[in-house]
Amino acid sequence: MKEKDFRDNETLDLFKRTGGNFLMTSIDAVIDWGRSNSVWPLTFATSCCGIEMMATGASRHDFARFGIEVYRASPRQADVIVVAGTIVNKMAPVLKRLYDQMSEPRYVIAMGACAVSGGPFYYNSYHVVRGVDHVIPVDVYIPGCPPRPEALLYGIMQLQRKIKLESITRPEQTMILGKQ
Amino acid sequence: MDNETLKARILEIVPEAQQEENKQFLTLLLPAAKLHDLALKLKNSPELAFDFLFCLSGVDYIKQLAVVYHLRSTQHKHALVIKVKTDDRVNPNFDTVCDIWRTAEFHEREIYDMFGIRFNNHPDMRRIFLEEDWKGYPLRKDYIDEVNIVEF
Amino acid sequence: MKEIINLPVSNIEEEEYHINMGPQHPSTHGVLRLLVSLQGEMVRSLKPHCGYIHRGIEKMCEKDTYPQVIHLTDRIDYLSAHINNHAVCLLVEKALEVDVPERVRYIRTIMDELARIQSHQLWWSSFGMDLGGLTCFFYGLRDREMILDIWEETTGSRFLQSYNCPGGVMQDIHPNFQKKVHAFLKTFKKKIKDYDRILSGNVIFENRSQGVGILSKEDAISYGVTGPSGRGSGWSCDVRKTEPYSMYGKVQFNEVLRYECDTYSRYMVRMQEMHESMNIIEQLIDNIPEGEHSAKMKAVIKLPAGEYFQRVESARGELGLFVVSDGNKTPYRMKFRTPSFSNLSVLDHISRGMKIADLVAIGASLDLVIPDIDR
Amino acid sequence: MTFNIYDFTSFNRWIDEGLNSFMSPTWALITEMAIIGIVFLLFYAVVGLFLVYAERKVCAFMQNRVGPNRVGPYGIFQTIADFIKLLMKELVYIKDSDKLLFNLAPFIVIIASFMALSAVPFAKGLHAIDFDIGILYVIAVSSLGVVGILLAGWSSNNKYSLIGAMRSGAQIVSYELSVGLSLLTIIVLAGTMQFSEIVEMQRNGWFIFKGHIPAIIAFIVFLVASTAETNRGPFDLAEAESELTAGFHTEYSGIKFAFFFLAEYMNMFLVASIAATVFWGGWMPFHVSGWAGFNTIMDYIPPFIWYIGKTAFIIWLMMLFKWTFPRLRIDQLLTLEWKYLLPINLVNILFMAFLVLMHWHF
Repeated sequence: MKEKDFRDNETLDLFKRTGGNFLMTSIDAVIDWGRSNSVWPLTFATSCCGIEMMATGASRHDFARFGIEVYRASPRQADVIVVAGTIVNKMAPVLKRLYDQMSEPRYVIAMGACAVSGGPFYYNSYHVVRGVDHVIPVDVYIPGCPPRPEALLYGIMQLQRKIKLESITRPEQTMILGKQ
Repeated sequence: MDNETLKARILEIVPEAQQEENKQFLTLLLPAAKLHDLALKLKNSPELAFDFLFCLSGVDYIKQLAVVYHLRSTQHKHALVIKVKTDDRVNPNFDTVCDIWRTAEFHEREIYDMFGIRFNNHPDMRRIFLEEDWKGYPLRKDYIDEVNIVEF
Repeated sequence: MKEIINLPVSNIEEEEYHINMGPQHPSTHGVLRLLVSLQGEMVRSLKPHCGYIHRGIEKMCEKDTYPQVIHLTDRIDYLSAHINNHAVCLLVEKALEVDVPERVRYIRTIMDELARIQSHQLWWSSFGMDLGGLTCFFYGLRDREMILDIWEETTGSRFLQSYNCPGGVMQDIHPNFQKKVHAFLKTFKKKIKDYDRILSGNVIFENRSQGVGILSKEDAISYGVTGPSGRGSGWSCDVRKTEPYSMYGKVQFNEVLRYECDTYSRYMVRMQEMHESMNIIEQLIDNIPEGEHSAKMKAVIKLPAGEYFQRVESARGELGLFVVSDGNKTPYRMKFRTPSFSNLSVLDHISRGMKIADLVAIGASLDLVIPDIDR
Repeated sequence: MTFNIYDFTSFNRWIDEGLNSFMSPTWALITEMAIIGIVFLLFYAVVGLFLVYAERKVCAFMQNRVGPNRVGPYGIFQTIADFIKLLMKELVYIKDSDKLLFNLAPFIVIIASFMALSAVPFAKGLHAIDFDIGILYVIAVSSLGVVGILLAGWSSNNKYSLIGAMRSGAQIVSYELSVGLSLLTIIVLAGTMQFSEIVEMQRNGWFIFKGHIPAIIAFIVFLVASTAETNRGPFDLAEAESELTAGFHTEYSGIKFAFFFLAEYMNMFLVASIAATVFWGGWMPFHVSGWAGFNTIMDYIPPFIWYIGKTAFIIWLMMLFKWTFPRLRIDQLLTLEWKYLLPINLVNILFMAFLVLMHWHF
């Protein structure tokens, strides 16, 4: 999806309606530029997708090009939690807590079929959370079992695009644009 | 030691043992009370020397609950399967063997977690995978969980 | 506060300091939780808490047919996915007494060894990272990509392929397969020297790992610590040697054994195993016989009633597969004896009295994969 | 002399006289202080941001990667984006933490590194304060940072933080000795603690050449000890990622975390510039006595470039250390200091004193 499609007519109407003070929009633009270009992920991986996440960070695919280099082990300092792998009932409270420990603004990427919907463990399993969105709000879903590193990179770029449309001076616009 | 001599040797120790049919291993069904004694002898007598418990699994035969011990001797390279069964589905229990083979400590906790079979004298008999307040034992055939399981 | 003041002095000294490593901790490689009792920096004892990724695969297997089970075994130990698939296929073929074509045996063995190499590469990467040498992480993953490329061409997926199926493999190997494997072997033989230069020969690394986490042979057997971790204690436990399957009985290779019993020896076993694996591949890659890539199997696979056991040597140790069949198309009970589960049980025993930094090194040297523990 | 083009003394005097001509001396002093403060803040920010960027590129180079390249040409605005993001990030307040100390700690860390910077001579006449005990001042002030780290670990009510802080305390108390003693070796040679004089004395040859063997030993010891003092790999035990998640700053978020992050890089810059000043002649160009033509050409290169070049080289060395070696264990770290570096240092000082006494230096 291209950025111009992402800003569909409805969004543009909204822009027109709410107008926008020049100073405020500039502040928004600067902050969004900073936030979107520096999305530090939390080192959080539960299973197979974690390996692909590591592969994305490694030499060939190189996350760092997008400024997503600094893996933080502490949730306080991370911006995005890439839920890479299955979340089970025992892990769900821990994940919720991790999410709560992160400082705003925080984003969630559900990576892989398990995090999106439970994936191969949807049926017949007694201990799997069917989709991480039962526990925490998700910004970007990346399908695949596991998704290729390219898919993760694309997901990250979608997240950056989403962050660029946020507004701290007009929070109501952000609400409409999808971040609940 | 080949299977025949092995069988004869074990029947010496536990005369009540019954052989079960299995192509791969010598499989013996034991009365639960004799399990710990036999296990000690299997580990410690030099000509048997079963020092490696390479699999320990619980099986639910609907009427009975069973625990299967796969044993091998790293020295003599012979293998043996021991099986114990109980009819008691409410409060099944066996003697622990984790003082003999340390690896049993975790495996027995797993069996307790999945089948609800308790092991006497086990140092730390708690659930290992599921939460402490989990209701029921998932690998039993009569386990019903309408909340968590989506049937295919 | 008052209680602490009122305690006798000796008790205050013995006061333990509990920390929780995990479930989200960089060095537990996933979601293992270790409850560590410390005295200063010294580990007094630790309790592993598992189950943070317990997905109930054994229960799911009871509802799935055998070909479906293969897809679940991929997700148990995702780093030796091929080897796990292999175990299921061997078990089914043994129970049905199917004779698989020679070509399949060759392909499976080569794939298994590639899986072992990439698993050890990833282990090496994370080992280096756990000790603080971040560059290792990138070296290992860089070279791993070559194997993933080879797989992708043949199987269509990067690393969870489910390439094996009962009776053979899903599809024939890609025409480029042999050429690419040769290229990989040639490159990796040079690169592995870099591995030795950056980590094995490093004086800091030697000091960090030698004499740390001593696991005697008796303990290794008693705790069931198999695979490279067990062989680092001098226990000859390689299933490829003791109970050869596929082509392992016919190729020449050494079982790597070391007798120092510490973290360093477990490290060295894996490093040498990569050489051995390359050696095995070299013997097989040019001799793959022509033929079918799969034996004729029935559409619905039903195992005769009975109990079956199959062992294979996965990258982490002995993977045992215990199946009780009642003659249906689904297993009645399927138990995975996973290597990491047993290897984890020894962690408490060997890390007592060590520093907290050593605990990280020991944990890394056991090469735990958490879904392999929890299933 | 051609050298005077780059002499900032007259420039400073010109500003001073200009300000004094239209305001009272007190106000002139205050204005000067404000100007110096602003210049230093800007310098601090620029150097800090650049170092973070440089570290990323160096580590990417070491690891066969590209490093940041999407934000601006070659990704040079990457750290600015990071900074904006950290500035706008929520500051989390920890329940049951010691609020005052928790908030104070990052400022102590950053102020310590900021204060130490003031004594560093960047070029002739281009330093804030020229103490006659400059080295002593720098050692004293730069080790204040550990107080901040200890406070951070203690007040955040987190066990990992506490372990990290305790490690850091033990580490800095030990390695401060080696840093001090290795600088003392050079003080024995120079006979002064004033930075401007130390630089001036290296006009005919840098101390590392003048003091030959003992100076080289002192330089290596200083490099190791100062790497440890700045909590950088392989001595980054205080924030050992794989053991203590993020060590003493686990609970810090947003700009307070950025302070720790920035202070680490500034400390690195600081020790590198001290090493450059004390051992490699600071802003002094490379001179070979007797080669007048060569010396003149060298003099054309501005002192500031010399200074930055030397500092950058030492920083680069420290980055290579970090990305090459695995981390030490705490007991090995202390063993290295107390059993190896300290005895070597003590003997080295004696050796240097003997050398100076016998006039064996150049």
